[in-house]
Amino acid sequence: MAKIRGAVKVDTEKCKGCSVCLGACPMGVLDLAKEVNGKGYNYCYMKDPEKCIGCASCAIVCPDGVISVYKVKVD
Amino acid sequence: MTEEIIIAGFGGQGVLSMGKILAYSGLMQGQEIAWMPSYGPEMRGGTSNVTVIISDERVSSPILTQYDTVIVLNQQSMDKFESTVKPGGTLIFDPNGITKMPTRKDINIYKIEAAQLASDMGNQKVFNMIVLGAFLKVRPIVDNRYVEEGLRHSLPERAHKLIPLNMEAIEKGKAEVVKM
Amino acid sequence: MEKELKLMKGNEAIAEAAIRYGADAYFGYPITPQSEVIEYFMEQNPIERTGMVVLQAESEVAAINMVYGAAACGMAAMTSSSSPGFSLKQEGLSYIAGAELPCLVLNVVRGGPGLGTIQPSQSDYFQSTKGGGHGDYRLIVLAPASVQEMYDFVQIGFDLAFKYRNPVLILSDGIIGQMMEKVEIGPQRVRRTMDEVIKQCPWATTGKTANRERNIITSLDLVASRQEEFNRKLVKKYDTIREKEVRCECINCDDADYVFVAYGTSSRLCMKSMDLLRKEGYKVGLVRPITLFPYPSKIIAGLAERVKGFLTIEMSTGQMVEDVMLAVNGKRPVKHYGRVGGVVPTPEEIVDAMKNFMKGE
Amino acid sequence: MAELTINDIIKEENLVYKKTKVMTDNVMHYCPGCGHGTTHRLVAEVIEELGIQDKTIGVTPVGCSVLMYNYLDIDMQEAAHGRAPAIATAIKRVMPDKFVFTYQGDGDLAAIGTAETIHSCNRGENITIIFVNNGIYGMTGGQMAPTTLAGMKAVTCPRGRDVNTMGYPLHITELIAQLPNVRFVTRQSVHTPANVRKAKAAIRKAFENQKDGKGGLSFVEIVSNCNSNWKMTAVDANKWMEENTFKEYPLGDIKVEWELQEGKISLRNRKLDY
Repeated sequence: MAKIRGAVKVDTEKCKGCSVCLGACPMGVLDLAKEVNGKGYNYCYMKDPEKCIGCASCAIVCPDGVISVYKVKVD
Repeated sequence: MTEEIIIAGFGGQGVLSMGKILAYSGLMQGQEIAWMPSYGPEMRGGTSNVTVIISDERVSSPILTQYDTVIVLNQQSMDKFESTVKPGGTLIFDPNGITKMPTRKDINIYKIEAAQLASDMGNQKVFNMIVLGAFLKVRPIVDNRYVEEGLRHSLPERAHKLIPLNMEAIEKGKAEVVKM
Repeated sequence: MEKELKLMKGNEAIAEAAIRYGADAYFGYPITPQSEVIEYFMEQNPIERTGMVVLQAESEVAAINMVYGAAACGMAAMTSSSSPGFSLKQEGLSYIAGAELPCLVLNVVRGGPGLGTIQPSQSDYFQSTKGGGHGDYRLIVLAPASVQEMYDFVQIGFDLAFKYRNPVLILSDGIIGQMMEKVEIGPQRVRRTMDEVIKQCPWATTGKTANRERNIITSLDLVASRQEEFNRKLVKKYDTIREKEVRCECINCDDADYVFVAYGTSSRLCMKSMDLLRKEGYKVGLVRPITLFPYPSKIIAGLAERVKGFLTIEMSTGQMVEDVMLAVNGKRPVKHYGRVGGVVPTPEEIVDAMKNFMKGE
Repeated sequence: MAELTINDIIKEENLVYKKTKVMTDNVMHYCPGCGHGTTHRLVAEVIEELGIQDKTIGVTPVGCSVLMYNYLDIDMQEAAHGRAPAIATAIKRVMPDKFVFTYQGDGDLAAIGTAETIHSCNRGENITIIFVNNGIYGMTGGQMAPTTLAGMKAVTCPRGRDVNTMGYPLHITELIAQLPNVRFVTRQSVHTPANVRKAKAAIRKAFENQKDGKGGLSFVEIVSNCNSNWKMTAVDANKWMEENTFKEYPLGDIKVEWELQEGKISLRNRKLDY
């Protein structure tokens, strides 16, 4: 059965760590990093990348448009 | 030549349009013109006056205190403007509604029974043209053909059929004006 | 082509001139004594005649902001009002000056302050020539003294507005607006096509095409140093305008001992007074500033070298007189005579004022 | 089969979503989690999808979104406070083939600019108004807005909004929906993926209403948060908004194709609501 694998790329320097994407993700993939970016924000990252389905929910609620989404079908 | 005129009466007597026709006639004759109305909040029935200046030269002040010719069409205007006629100048009035006759001796005074004549002609609207005729008889500063052209330019297209009637009224005024 | 002559009110002449100039838009709100401007436009239906947009706005505030919007698209846009309404437009004018947009504004001045009166006045001189709204800016101010000039200044005004990307004000009054005079009407000019607008105004918000960066019309810069730089740029522009755009008429000044300084309606009154005085043998001249900003200071300073004194005649308590004093710089006596609140001085009382001035009273 | 690495997935050919090119690369000045950024992006995405970047003129307000022109790669004008609809009116009138929109906050649109809002709507200017309602003045530091909820605290109503002296939360959206020339009125939010999708569809419709020649004004209210001035985290502010603001300002279409939607506008009696 074909399986969907997704991944997101976060522009960490522009991320403001607002966490809205965290709650938007149906799979609980995302979390805030312990580290901070140049602006002092704990930026978002994929804590559990295996679970990502590339649904883009995180990206479309991101107020700063810092998330790009990729998706592949795996046989 | 410069003729400084004020026409004063009630709103609705055709004071402004008479001034406008006179001004347009002067324009057609190639002269410099100023037409300055009094303006105020009243729409109808209030006093209304208009200054018309017809000149060979650039017109200076449109606001004057003395006039070559004063045309008054009610008692209020008589009270206000009799004193503003330049010595040797002209005062024209319609005795209809005038309770105190003019008293100055140093000016030429004419009367025109315009309201009565208009009524005789069966058209109250030509009242102001009869007055204009009286003025043009006394102060022939504009040639008749320019008056007709003036009418053509100041009346809207739909009223052009009334030009002969207006010219007739002007002739009536010329014929009936009386020196006091 | 034979010249077309018409008798028109100043308020009508300005509207006809805008249509014939090929203006793109007029936005207005009725107020006495200038309501004939919008009435004439509506009667003429310029959208049919030339494609010009005319709209009665919900307020003077909305009207001037509509002008902002159209001007920012590179359009030749105008509005008109009378003193209380002109005060309401000050916010918009400040933004227009700050965004460096071209536009034409007419103020048919009436007596103030507040609701004041509907009769003619010249008491908006300070407001018109010193900025009017907030911030350091100037309008180019043209002062017509006849209905013909109301007509002619539309073209001059729009041309200056586009040349300098600056709002231009025609400062008139109730007399010039309401009076009918002979007007020589120019030919109908064709409105610019969109391509011509874009060529003339590459800065305008006409839609960001692939071949250029986006255009932003704003008066905001939160970086103080850049805003200061912008203010300096404006000052340079105003200096160029002062250098190049002064317009002034001097009548009988060559042999004059004393001169009137008056603009607009007051200059017309002074012409009559000057004639009366000359008939009595007084050598009196008249300086008529046509541009109030830029002010003809150099011309007045030059006259101060040889005339004995300056009497300004204004329908105000004395506003332009301050600019005459600055130009004369203490060399000669400068005095003011005026009537206010909608009262127009008579030529005779101006004669008396000059006689008193000449006597040193 | 070898296990896929992240780098295997993050490849150009696998891209399914990224920020639209109609947005610039400038970092937005908004606070973390502010709905302005999302709403800006939805407007930009609609412009890209409709292929109207070269035909769109935007008008920005005074308030937090005053600098919107830094973020959208289109021609824009910055308006005086409240005057955006007047400016948009003129733009559309002189260039009827352009797509014109205003983007305004609650203070700009529903307080200082009420006259311009009402009258541009009443004339049925064929423009789009995007109205972001977060119930507070953000940029000036959290003062009461016309849409501030009853009892809600702001720095100019520190004891909470008293409806008897400060008025009730203004429903300008319902007011303008009743004007005959207004074509489309809707209230949406952008705080969840599902709401974002609906809001985007609404904005798209509001822009499409400028190209079919039928005219009419389209009005999209976005109920949003102001977590900084509400003194909450972004996530908490969104939750508070769901629990409180949506009760006062329920989401959904209010008017579609000149038809008022049933039950969307009801008379509101003094005091009975609170």
